Amino acid sequence: MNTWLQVLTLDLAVAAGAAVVLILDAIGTVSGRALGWLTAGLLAAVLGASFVVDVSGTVPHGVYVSGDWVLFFKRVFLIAGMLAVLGSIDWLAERTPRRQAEYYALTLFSLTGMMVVPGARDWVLLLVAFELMGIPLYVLAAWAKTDGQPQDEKLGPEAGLKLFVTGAASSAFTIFGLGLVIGETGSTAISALPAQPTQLTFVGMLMVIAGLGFKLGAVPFHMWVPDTYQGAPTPFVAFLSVAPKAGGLAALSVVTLTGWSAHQGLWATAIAVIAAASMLVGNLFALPQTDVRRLLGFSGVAQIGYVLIALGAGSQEGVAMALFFIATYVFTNLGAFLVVHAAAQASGGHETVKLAGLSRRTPWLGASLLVFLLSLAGIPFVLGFWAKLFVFVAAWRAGLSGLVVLGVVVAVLGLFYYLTVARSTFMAEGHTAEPVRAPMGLKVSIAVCLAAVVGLGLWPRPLVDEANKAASSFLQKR
Amino acid sequence: MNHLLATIVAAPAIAGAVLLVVPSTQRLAIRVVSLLGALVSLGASIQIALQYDRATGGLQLLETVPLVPSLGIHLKLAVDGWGVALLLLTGVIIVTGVLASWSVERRDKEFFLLLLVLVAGVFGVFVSQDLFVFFLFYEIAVLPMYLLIGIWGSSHEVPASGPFKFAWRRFAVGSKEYAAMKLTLMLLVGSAAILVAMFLLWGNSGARTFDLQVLEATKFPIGVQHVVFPLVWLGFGTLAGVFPFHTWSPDGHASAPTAVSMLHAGVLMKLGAFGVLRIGMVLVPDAAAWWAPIVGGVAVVNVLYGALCAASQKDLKYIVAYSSVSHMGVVMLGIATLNAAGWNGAVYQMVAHGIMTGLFFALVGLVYERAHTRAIAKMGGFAHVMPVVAGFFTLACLSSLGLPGTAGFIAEFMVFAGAAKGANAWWAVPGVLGAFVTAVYVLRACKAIFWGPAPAGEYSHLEDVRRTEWAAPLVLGSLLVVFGFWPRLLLDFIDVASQGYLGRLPLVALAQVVTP
Amino acid sequence: MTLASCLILSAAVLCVGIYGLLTRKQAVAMLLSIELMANSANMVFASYGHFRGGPSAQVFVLFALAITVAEVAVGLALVMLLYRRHGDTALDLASEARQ
Amino acid sequence: MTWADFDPGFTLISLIVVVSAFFVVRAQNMIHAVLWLGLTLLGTAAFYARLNAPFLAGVQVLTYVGGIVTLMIFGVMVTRRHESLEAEAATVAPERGLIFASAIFVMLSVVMWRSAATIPSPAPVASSADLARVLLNEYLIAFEALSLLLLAAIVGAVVLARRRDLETSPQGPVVPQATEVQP
Amino acid sequence: MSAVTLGLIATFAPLAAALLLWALVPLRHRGAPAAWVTLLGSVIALAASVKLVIDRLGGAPDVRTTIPWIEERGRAMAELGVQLDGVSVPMLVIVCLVALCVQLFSVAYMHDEPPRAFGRYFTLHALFLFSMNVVVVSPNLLQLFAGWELVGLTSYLLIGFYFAKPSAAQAAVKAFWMTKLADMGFLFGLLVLYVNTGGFEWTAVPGTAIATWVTALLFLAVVGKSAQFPLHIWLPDAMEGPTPVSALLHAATMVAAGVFLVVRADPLFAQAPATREVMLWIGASTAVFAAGLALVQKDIKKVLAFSTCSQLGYMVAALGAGQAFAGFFHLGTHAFFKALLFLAAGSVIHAVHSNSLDDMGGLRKKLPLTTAAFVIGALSLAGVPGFAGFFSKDLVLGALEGKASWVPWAMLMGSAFLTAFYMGRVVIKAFWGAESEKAAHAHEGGLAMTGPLVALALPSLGAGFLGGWLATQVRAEYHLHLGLTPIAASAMALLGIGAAIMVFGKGGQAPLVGTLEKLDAFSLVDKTWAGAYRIGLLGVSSLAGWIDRYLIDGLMNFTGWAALEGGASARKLQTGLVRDYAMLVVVGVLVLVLIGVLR
Repeated sequence: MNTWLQVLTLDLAVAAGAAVVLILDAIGTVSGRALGWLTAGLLAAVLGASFVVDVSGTVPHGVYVSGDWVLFFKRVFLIAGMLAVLGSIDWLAERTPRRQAEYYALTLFSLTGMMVVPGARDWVLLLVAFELMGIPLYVLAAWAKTDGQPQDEKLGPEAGLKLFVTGAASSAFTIFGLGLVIGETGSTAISALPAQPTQLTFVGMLMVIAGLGFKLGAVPFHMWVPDTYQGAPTPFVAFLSVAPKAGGLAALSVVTLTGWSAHQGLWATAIAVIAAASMLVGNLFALPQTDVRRLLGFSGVAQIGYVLIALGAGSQEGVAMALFFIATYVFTNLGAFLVVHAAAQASGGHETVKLAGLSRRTPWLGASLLVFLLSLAGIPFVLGFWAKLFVFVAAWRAGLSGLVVLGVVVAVLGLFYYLTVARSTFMAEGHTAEPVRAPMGLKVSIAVCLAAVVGLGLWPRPLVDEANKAASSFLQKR
Repeated sequence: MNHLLATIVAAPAIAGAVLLVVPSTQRLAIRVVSLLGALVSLGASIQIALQYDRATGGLQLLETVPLVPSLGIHLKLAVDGWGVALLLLTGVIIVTGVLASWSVERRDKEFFLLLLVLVAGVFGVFVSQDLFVFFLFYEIAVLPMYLLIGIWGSSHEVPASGPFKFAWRRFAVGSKEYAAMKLTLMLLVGSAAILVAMFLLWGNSGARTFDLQVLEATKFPIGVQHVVFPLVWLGFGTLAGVFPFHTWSPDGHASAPTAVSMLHAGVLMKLGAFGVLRIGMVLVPDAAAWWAPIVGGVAVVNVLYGALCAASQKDLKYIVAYSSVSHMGVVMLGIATLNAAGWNGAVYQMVAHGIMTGLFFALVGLVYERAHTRAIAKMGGFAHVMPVVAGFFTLACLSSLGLPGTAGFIAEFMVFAGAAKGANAWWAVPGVLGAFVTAVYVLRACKAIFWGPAPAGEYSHLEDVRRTEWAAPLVLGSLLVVFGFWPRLLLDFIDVASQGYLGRLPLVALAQVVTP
Repeated sequence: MTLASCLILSAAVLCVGIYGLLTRKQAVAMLLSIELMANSANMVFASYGHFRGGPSAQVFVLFALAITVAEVAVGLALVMLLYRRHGDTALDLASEARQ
Repeated sequence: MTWADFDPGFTLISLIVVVSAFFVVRAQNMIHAVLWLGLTLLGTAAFYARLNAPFLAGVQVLTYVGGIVTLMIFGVMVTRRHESLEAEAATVAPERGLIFASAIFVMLSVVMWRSAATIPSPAPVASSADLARVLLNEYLIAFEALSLLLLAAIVGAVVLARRRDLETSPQGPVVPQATEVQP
Repeated sequence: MSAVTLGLIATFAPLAAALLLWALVPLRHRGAPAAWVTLLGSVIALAASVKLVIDRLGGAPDVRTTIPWIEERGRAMAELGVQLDGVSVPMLVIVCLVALCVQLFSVAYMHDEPPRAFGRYFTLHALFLFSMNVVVVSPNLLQLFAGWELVGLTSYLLIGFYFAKPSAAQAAVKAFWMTKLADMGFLFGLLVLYVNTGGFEWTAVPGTAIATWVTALLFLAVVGKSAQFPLHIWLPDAMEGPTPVSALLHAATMVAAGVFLVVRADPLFAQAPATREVMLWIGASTAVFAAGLALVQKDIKKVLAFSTCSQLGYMVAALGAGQAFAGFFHLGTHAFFKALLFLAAGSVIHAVHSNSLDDMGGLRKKLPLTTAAFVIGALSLAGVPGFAGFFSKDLVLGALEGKASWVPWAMLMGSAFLTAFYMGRVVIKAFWGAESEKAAHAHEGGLAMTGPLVALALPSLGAGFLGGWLATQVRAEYHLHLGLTPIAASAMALLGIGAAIMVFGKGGQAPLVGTLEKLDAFSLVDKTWAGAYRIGLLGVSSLAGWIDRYLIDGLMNFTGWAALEGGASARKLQTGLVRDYAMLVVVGVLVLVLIGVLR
């Protein structure tokens, strides 16, 4: 049995990293781009350590349970964080050179919170970790005080504020709901549940789910998504659009499947409603978008709908497939945002039309974007297809055929707008044939995403196995 | 166990991968690599035809690799008689298609790459014996079309009119982007239907497997069958141009570049019909028998309506495109007859139409490339300057109208005979009428383009067929005649497969067939 | 004083907060509303702590208080940022991003 | 529930809390609104005390009334535009707020009444020592995480609120540029 | 060599020639060598078929060999093969002989053409002979159909030989469409036969009802191919093709294929008296109708074309009367003399470079041989006793004796008079009278032209005496007898000639010419078909095209439009106002709480 320090090694390392970054910046030892590389290196090292250090175990009082489940998520977070940091380095160094350390530190703080979430088995720890994940995001969303065009200048604070207001309101509801749940059960253990839960318990539970829905960007808590994506720095959005969603998924899984699995009828209904609404609204609203970030935002809303289908299945397979989905989503969406970022830096805007001719300017970037879009659309032989497929299979097996059919149908809408972007990238002639010169960090980051999407798309087995392992460990130890 | 089937699928894919590393300035190398990939596939398909034991029939050359065993997905490759015929068709079309696109200049590397990917998908569909892999390959075959049309296609004007005029502004109707988007979306709506049907089959198979043979052995509840069949029919049927889901086809084919039209009308549309036959008819035979009258009724509409629409077109490519709609109606009609003559005819028509329409599009492409117009009204007397094109075009026209001695006749005749023998003998009447209307419009087009006084002005120096351009007319034209005179070359394969699968149909359906 | 009455009191405060959230135009006022909502949640904990016993509920209030403080701090910073960009704190100003 | 159950203290606290909360969201002057909030929070502290949670009451007074209200006043002062103080605090679409708020209130209170009305007698209350013990045992990790949370919040708030945050690179001020591409 | 081998040689020698020419482009483009290849093919075919005749005279039996062609469930659904019997062998000789003559004639006639066109011409000729022989030797109706269509194809290509001329192009397409329209009948007939008997044999006995259906449908094809009223309109237009083509295809062989079909399928037709009744009437009326139109044509080829229609009417009437042999015999003699007439006409046209009778006159001095050939053909056509046409026409008329109250008989008698009358007109206008301007420089063509004339003149004179042999071949009764019909027919022929000399010898006009001309100019039948095509087919197709583009595709566009508009209007919900976003959060909570409450 490991001590709790050992169990939390990775999390502590990341938290310490945040402190180190701040200190190094303060004493001026390391600054500028080097901080970014340092952070990325740190995350890479922690990621590497996750394969070496044995962190499995349970903390005294059972507030934290570590195992394959937690490891899966931690790795996802670390990868997302690392790629996002890599993608941010040059943007930060050029746009906000005096606030670089804080950016990395806040990212690391948020990551620490995320990494704690999946293992938390106590409401208090879960809440604190969840908020630790969330609060830095408010700040980071408002980071772009002066980004690019003058009209975008006001979007920075707006992005942060919108995220903050919906977030704070949601967390107020969450805490209120938690009050009811904890009060009724008399314990802060998530798995604790009275033998005969009162209706109040259920209501509280649903309020908690509402709060988690906000972080996932699920309908109807999704309204911040497009606006924040538009206003926040794109490399950060790449992070925001994937990692906290994985965190939300982890939290939602923990909340629903430990102790509450007996009351699946309750939360599964809620999740099904949210999932259906998300798929429908996300796809429909994405149709008329002209800004790629907003478009990807709504598409993300829709994607979360698909994840929720799997979770709504409530089975081990469903959880595994949700994990698989979210992992693929990390690579895909992160990659897509980073390519958009690179292109927008070169062409001065994030509108779809500004992507015109990207594939001619820099073929590999155009091709990557296409691959990411196809993956998002769920086209065979790229990763996203397997994700959608597995999710559908799991849901179908669990009897959610209606949701599957809905998902299949609205996916066609999705195809339309993904193809619209692809059309702009590939078919439209751009104003210039000048190649898009992506900085090193961005290149590495996009390349990793591309390799993952294509590689795992051709051979998804390893990831499937990992997801299955994680899900089974989770459900056994819940 | 040899790996012929794996070879045939992998060859284009590998050639595509090689293309990735060929610098785009090496234009000849790009073409040669593509051609090699295509040739290997063609060679493999011929070798498959030689190795396939026609006396035994059934699935042969089996190869299996587990892909996702937990879901019952295996990469199971094998080929039946139908598959052999269609593999040959695909091999021929891709080789000629590559040669016909020798002159593509803009972004040629990507073009050939996508073409090869597409064709790998097509091959994959014909040899997959796992429903899931079947579907995967199907998607691969369908998707590159979007870029192929969207980038290398051509646009034209379609005046806004009619009750839905207001919707015109949203879409640049007639533009290549519009065509590409419409095609992709409609086909993927179809795919969505197929996906649902696939799940239904998988979920109800008991064994939770996608293995086609296991699924064949499963007796699905009739309720499930009645949901699956229409989904399969309309899902795959969209690609086969089933009325009223055919409207992607005229715009798509008209906008697509030559080789893409060749492949799409020549091979891809067959995937749709093949899907209806192989999945719909074979896996859910009871519902198929029940639905057959509807399928046939719609097919009849296709035949006649497609022909009439073609007769009203003024754009050469549209004529050919609508003729595809009409001819695919013949295929669907054959499928709906539920007897050997009809099924043989249907598959034979797939091949015949594939070759014929490939030839058509190759020639239309040649004409378009030189004359820079597809408006029939602007052409005339081209036979004086391009006699070879004129000759082969006439040949394609003749096959199209089902003249004996061409492959088209054999196919259409078998289908009509099957229809006449089947439960709804009247299907043959509109079928034959459609063939007559075809005679009217193809010959009119042929006359308008090639006959008449020698062209003056800009058209007086149009070049005839040159170098690699010879391949498509020569190969495809000869095949049309060879298969017209000696149908057994293919029928031996097709018939043995039809015999095997026909036994699965419920006796009620068979009893309706008049046996002489 | 019963548990139900305490809870209903909390619910009332929550709903007054909701009302403020939905009707206030001013960013700081909205923060105040959120504050009310957060406070109502703490009241629920305290009520249960009283009626059901055990330290958990009270501990939770402490955590919730700290979280609220953190949120308010960030929120106020954001409001100030808004003010600096727009010269005003009317929330409706932050509606540039939509399409 | 009978008159015997009537609890004047609780009733008074409730009235104070609800009425002052109402003024928080209705007050036309932002300073007044913040002050009303202070009253609400004080009322809440009284509520805690009434619920035998003196420690909580203390913390409430210290952090909320002392901390948050001060912070809020500070915020209002910093961001206020003197000429339009009244108009800024105006409310919009009150009927919408009323409908949603009351809908939630009705539903919650119905459920609360149904589920919790039967619980009459208070259970023994935990002491401050108990609180301290669990805080450093079961909730140790959460406690540590909380410290990180606060640190993050402080860093974030400082970064955001830093005035005259001139964005300069070592070479000088950065002009927003359309492209970072070197030709 | 076995009979089958000979039959195959006769069939495939021309195909080999055609393929050779098709594949060896330089050879074809050289021109003259192409002609020799084709001629070689035809000579081989003719030799083989003559050998067959000789074998048959030596008592060789009928042979029939087939191989599977199309298969179904492991069985042959359709077969290909060769059937050599009393019908096919004589027909083979006729076809090969006429074809060879015509090809030989063409070598001279077409020598002005550029080499490429010349080569193409002979390639098509070779292809034609192959197709026709496929028809002749076919052992079943399906193969016959295949050959039938191929013949139609060659006809189409040869009519359109001068494709630069819009009228020729139009005529070619028209011919194809009309025959194709009629051929649908053939196809339906085949299908009905197949469904009811499981095969395509003309020996099948499907019962009267089915047989009537089948034969009626087959007859539809005959009407088209053999240019019977009302589908005859393509034949006059087909004269746009080179004259030797008219001689071969549109007089001697291809158009006669319809008659050949009925002769072949006689066992089936015998089971369908109703069909025969119809044939009788259609044949008789076509004979009269076309003869009337022949009277007023100014184009020498069109006279002959309508005359062909008319004579085919005779044959069809005879078949309708149940005398297949009579029709067949007339087919044989007609093939010779009509080919002769056309070639002679070609010789004239070649000499004066005009088709119009008005440009001719007094040619007998310039073109003595041609004149002789033409007169022989004309007399034979008119049915003057002793000439080949007399015997066969007599047989046809005899077959009609007493049928349908003698009315068809009377019609054909009248038509016989007309025939003699209009042929007299042509002969007088072209060869007698004053020499026209264009005739001044006329001269006979070379041996290649005159040779075939002689070769065809001989059978035109004497083929009538082969009737007895032919009858034994098809096991029909044939005796010459002196009775009402032969006397009346001879009288009609002589009267017609006399009347022609009386009227036209002085440069007069025939009675009723005005009416007929008006009728011809008006050409009601032609206009009706044109109207049906324009309004019926093109109208409906335009409508279909419009529906497809603007209704069906419009509906698809509308669907897309609706989705996009839906998205665009939904987008207005995204107000950008934080308050509204918060409200949605509240709504979400409300919905979820409601789920809890309702539980």
